[in-house]
Amino acid sequence: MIITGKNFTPHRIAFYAGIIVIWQIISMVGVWPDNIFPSPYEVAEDLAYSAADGSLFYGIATSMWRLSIGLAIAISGGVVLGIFMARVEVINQTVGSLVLGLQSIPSIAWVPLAILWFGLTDVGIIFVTAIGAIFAVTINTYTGVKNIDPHYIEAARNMGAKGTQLITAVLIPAAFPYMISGFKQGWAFAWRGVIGAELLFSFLGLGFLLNAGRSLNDVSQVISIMIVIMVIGLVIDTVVFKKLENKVMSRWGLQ
Amino acid sequence: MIITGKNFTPHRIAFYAGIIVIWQIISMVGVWPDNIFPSPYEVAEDLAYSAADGSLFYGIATSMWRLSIGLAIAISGGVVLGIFMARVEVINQTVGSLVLGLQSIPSIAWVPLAILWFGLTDVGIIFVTAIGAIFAVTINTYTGVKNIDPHYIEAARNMGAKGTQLITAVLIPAAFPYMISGFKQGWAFAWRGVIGAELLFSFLGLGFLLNAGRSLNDVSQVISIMIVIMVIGLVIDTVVFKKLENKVMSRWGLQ
Amino acid sequence: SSSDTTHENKIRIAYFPNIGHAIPIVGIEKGFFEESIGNQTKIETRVFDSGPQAIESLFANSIDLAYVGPGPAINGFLNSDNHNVKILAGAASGGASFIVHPNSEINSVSDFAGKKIATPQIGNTQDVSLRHYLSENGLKPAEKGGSVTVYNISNPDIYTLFVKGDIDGAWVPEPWATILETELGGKRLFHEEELWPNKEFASVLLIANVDYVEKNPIIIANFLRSHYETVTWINTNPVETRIVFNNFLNSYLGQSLSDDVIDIALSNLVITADPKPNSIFSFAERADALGYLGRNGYDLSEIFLHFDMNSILEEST
Amino acid sequence: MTKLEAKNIVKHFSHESHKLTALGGINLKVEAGDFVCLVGPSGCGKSTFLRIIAGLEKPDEGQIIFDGHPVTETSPERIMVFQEGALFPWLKVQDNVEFGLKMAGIPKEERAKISNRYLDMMQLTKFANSYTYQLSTGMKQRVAIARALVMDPDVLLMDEPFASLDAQTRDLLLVEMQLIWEKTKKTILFVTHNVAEATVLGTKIAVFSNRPSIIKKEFENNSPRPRITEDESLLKLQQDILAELRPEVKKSRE
Amino acid sequence: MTKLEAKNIVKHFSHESHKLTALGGINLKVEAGDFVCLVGPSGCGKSTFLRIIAGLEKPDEGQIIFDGHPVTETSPERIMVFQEGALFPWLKVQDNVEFGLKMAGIPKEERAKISNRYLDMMQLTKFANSYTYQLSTGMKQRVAIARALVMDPDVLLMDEPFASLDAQTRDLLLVEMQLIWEKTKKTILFVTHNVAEATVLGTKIAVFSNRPSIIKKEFENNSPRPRITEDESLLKLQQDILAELRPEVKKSRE
Ligand SMILES: Nc1ncnc2c1ncn2[C@@H]1O[C@H](COP(=O)(O)OP(=O)(O)OP(=O)(O)O)[C@@H](O)[C@H]1O
Ligand SMILES: Nc1ncnc2c1ncn2[C@@H]1O[C@H](COP(=O)(O)OP(=O)(O)OP(=O)(O)O)[C@@H](O)[C@H]1O
Ligand SMILES: [Mg+2]
Ligand SMILES: [Mg+2]
Repeated sequence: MIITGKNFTPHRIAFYAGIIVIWQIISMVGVWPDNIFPSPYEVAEDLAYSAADGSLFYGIATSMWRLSIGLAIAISGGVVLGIFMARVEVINQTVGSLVLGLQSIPSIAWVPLAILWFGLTDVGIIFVTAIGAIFAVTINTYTGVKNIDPHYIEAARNMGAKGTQLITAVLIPAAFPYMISGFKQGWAFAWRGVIGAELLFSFLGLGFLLNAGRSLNDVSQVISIMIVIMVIGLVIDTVVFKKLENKVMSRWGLQ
Repeated sequence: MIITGKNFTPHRIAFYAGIIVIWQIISMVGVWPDNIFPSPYEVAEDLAYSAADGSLFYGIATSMWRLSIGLAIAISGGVVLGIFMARVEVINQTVGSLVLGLQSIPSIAWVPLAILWFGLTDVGIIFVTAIGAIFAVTINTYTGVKNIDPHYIEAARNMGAKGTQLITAVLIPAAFPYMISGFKQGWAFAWRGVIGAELLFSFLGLGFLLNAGRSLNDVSQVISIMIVIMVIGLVIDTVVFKKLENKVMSRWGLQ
Repeated sequence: SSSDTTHENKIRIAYFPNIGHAIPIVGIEKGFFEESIGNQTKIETRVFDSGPQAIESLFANSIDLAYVGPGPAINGFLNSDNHNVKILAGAASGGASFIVHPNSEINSVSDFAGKKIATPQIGNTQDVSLRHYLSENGLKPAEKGGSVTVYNISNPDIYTLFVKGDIDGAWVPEPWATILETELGGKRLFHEEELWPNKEFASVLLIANVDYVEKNPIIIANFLRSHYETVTWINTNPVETRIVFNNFLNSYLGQSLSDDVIDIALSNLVITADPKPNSIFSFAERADALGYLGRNGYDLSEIFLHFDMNSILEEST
Repeated sequence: MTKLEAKNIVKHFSHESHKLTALGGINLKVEAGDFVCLVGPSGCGKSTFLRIIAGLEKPDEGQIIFDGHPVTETSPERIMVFQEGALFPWLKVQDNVEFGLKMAGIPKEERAKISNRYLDMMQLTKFANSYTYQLSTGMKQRVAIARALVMDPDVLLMDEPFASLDAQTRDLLLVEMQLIWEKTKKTILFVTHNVAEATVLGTKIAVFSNRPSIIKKEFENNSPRPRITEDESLLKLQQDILAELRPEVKKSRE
Repeated sequence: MTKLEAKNIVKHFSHESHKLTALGGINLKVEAGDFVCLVGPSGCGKSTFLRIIAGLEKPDEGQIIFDGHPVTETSPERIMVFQEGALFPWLKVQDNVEFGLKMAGIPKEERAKISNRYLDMMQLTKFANSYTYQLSTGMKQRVAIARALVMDPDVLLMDEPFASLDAQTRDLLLVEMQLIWEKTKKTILFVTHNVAEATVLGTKIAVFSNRPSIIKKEFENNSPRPRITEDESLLKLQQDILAELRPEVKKSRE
């Protein structure tokens, strides 16, 4: 993972440094008591501690691998479903509407069913993760495909593109700028789903660490894990999605 | 709320009827015991029961009003932020990246902070709701604005559009097809956020009813509330978002 | 925070919809608290289902009193600013059991190796007891490289796992222990109190925001008086207690438990205002040994709020 | 042999404030190997007519008979050069040109051989690796023409393909088009607003009336080839065509 | 009075496989009230040059002096008719035409009065309430022209505005353009690939060379107005211009 200088611009560094400084000042001024608003120093200490005993890295690794599988399922399923929803009205009316409905259900409500169907296994967590992410991918793919300039599709069909060819050679590349946005959101929601599921299943991973912090009313541990979650989210966004987005945008002449 | 015949096509009806039939068959075959996998009949009975005593409608009303406020905040904040992220790279690098990071945090992790900051109030629930939804709106607005044909912006600027005018007369309408998709997702995530928050705050609303069912292991109540949540999601999608989408799409000649 | 107006004429109490919380449930439902406090003071109640949430609410100044287990009570005391959260009284003792799944071969602690066991929440009373029990018997949980897999998962989810047969046993509070036993054929391996000296340990405590207590001594004194009186009432009216409890469940959750379950559950615990201090101190030692009380040592010498109810009541009359 | 026949093609469109009949019953017979140029006032329905022949739009009445069968869907037998290009922005110029060949499963090297020939003809070799947003309007139009020509279809439907080209480039392509047509004896329908261009290319020139449009008149054009824009011999025909056209445009003013 | 001066404008672009210098040092002086027509081979940089004057693109070297000040950004003083329309698909035709007026804060009724005049001129009155996808290509081009004309700018930059129009409609608009120019004494820069059109409209015709392009030659054109395409008196000038152009297109073939 190479983090180029471009990704961590002076602005960004200054911004985050500023947040930490303000945070430190607020905690020093003592607007809120320490137990509900720990200082950055305390949080950093907590972080160092869980890094030192390895539990942090083990938690990250566990969460990441669950996420990868859940996200892979969400992306492939979401792209296929999104395309079919956009192109086949019957699917839009039926399965599509169901996905949408399912999406309104908080992951927490899925947990009993996930336990019922998959038991206390990684599969259950992956299920909750995938279900949390698939909708964003589906709906962005759907929107992307629906908004393709109809002339592209006409031209392609006129030149003999059909079925799968039409999908892979036209629909996907034409909708790609929006699909990226779906992947990005899918990633964020999957990340969120995996943590949420781990928290409820209380079964290893970062979510488990978060739950432990909460159960013990240890706010600085809670915040330190939240920061880890955020930082991982940001790094992935910067090194994966921003790059992809910039590449596609410059091809389309949008930059 | 007028539900036109067009929205409830034979296909859709057949699809959902099919699901209910399959469900009934599974529950009759007895793969899972009744207490963890109730039949549709039991669920319907439960639904009728909570409708009869009014608790269902009170729950719906409570959740809906929290949702409206949370969603309004998420939409207005998300649109503004998304536009600025797309047009001002510094904001994208700083606040934008923060929103993205915040988005990876599951709502469940926000609850302790929401309680600490806002107490056991509607404000806390609305906070969790808005934070759950804002990202989808932001990122879709961002993508929509980034993907505007640059000629539109050039032409508008050439004709004297500047600042707010440029935003309201060009950026928003040009990005609108994608913003709808953001609103739609924002709605789903807000809906999910409000239920999740109610569930955790244990404080009126549909989420509370869900939790009540869960606390007593009354799976049929859990499922009946999940269905209510889904149905409301579907109805709103059909009567609000589908209509809006169709209107915009037909204006742009995409249908 | 936003929700507090003047406390003068208001007391905000939190408790759980569990049988161990019979005191506040009966006290509210039968109007005992209201009667004792008088109509100048409004009682507001919040029903939670987890200790940490109650503590957060105390911290956020959203409630004044809470009925919680010793785990949250200790964490609340240690983590609060200036030890602003303290124990005011006991509310129940006992009332947790180890239930074995009907298909599992667990007959004694020697069979625990390689098994999957659930407790409701990290750091809560049952969790600390289980982990302590394991280590006393030379066993370690899986995450520490041991052979016993411990799941921390909510009571309703434990029920589902029991139905599915995915776990071998669970250390749960009442009424879940009785539900698993009577509805799902679980086997009660032991009552937790059997493992404690004098066969007693605090399982529900009344904790308070110290600032509130200091500002409203009379309200608190009156409240405490009816807390004690309610204990007596419950212990002399078990059948009526069951009815009150079920009515409460019905109005709050829209559902109730069978009379049998409540009767058995109630008989498995002791409603008492005695906080059993020794059990709290040894509980803290166990929690600390598990790393639950932070890295900097702990000091519980101030955890009990000394509140002279009688002299205040005398003064006020 | 009749390659293509339009039988009483009618097409309505609805607008916000009114309905509009674009095509009011078009009848046209195209023999195999015909080079038919279509001229008519702006907005009369020329593009719509080509789209219907291509199978991209359904007529409200009438039908297109192609090789004896009614046209029901689009097909690479009738390749269209769109008036507004419709190039794929996600593909490089060369990949745009090769798109149809790829769909037909032609192997990479062969595709490259074919596309290079047409890129060269369109003076785009240097831009083979560019993306479409990097091209000028005229260059895009040439890519669109190349993309159609590589398909070597039975029938070519060209919708004002030279509109954005300068006179000189256009003259070069007029020569190329005639060569291609003579060599391959393709059937071509070619929409243009340039009457001179129509007379240089066409074996037949069909004049559209104003909306609801019909084909008002067809002209045969048997001048010897190769023809060029400056040919004096075409002047008379051009005058005749313009005389047919002028009242149509006037009518649309009223 | 010099309205506009291009001083040694150079513009490079980078492509996937090579760099390209579109403009190799353009020098051009435009007096107030000039009607300058720009002609040149496809892809030589005419659109790029107009975009630079409009302030939509920055030159790599040189600068545009407008009313004595260097151009740093775009402004409604120099209104551009884009070669590819750039109409707003979310607005009806009339709202598209009124866009700039609305930005300038002109009240609704007045906007309507102005836009109706130009919609009529462009024969689009019937389509005022249509959306742009409902228009033919030529109709869209006319909307784009109307949208620019309503702005009544100091300088009009028109990039092949008549490219998609049939000869008759074009003739009508050639007359209108001359009338507008004579009445308002606007300064106009007009790109076209139609040499006859250039000689009908222009007081001055500038011929672009092939890339990297410079202005190879400027022609003065003082024939009496109104001029029409068929004017015999313009033929000589047209021949001269074509003679300048021909080698440029040939060069680009090499
Ligand atoms: N954004 C861009 N990126 C890369 N190259 C570009 C870009 N815009 C223009 N060019 C190149 O600059 C050259 C000039 O383009 P321009 O559009 O100005 O030509 P033009 O004279 O208007 O041609 P036409 O008559 O075909 O419209 C072309 O070779 C084109 O490839
Ligand atoms: N999708 C559509 N919806 C509504 N009206 C349409 C649509 N497509 C075309 N029309 C109308 O049909 C008529 C003919 O359009 P068409 O594009 O075929 O004209 P054309 O002859 O190609 O014109 P041009 O020379 O300007 O390209 C026009 O009046 C146009 O407004
Ligand atoms: Mg057309
Ligand atoms: Mg150009």
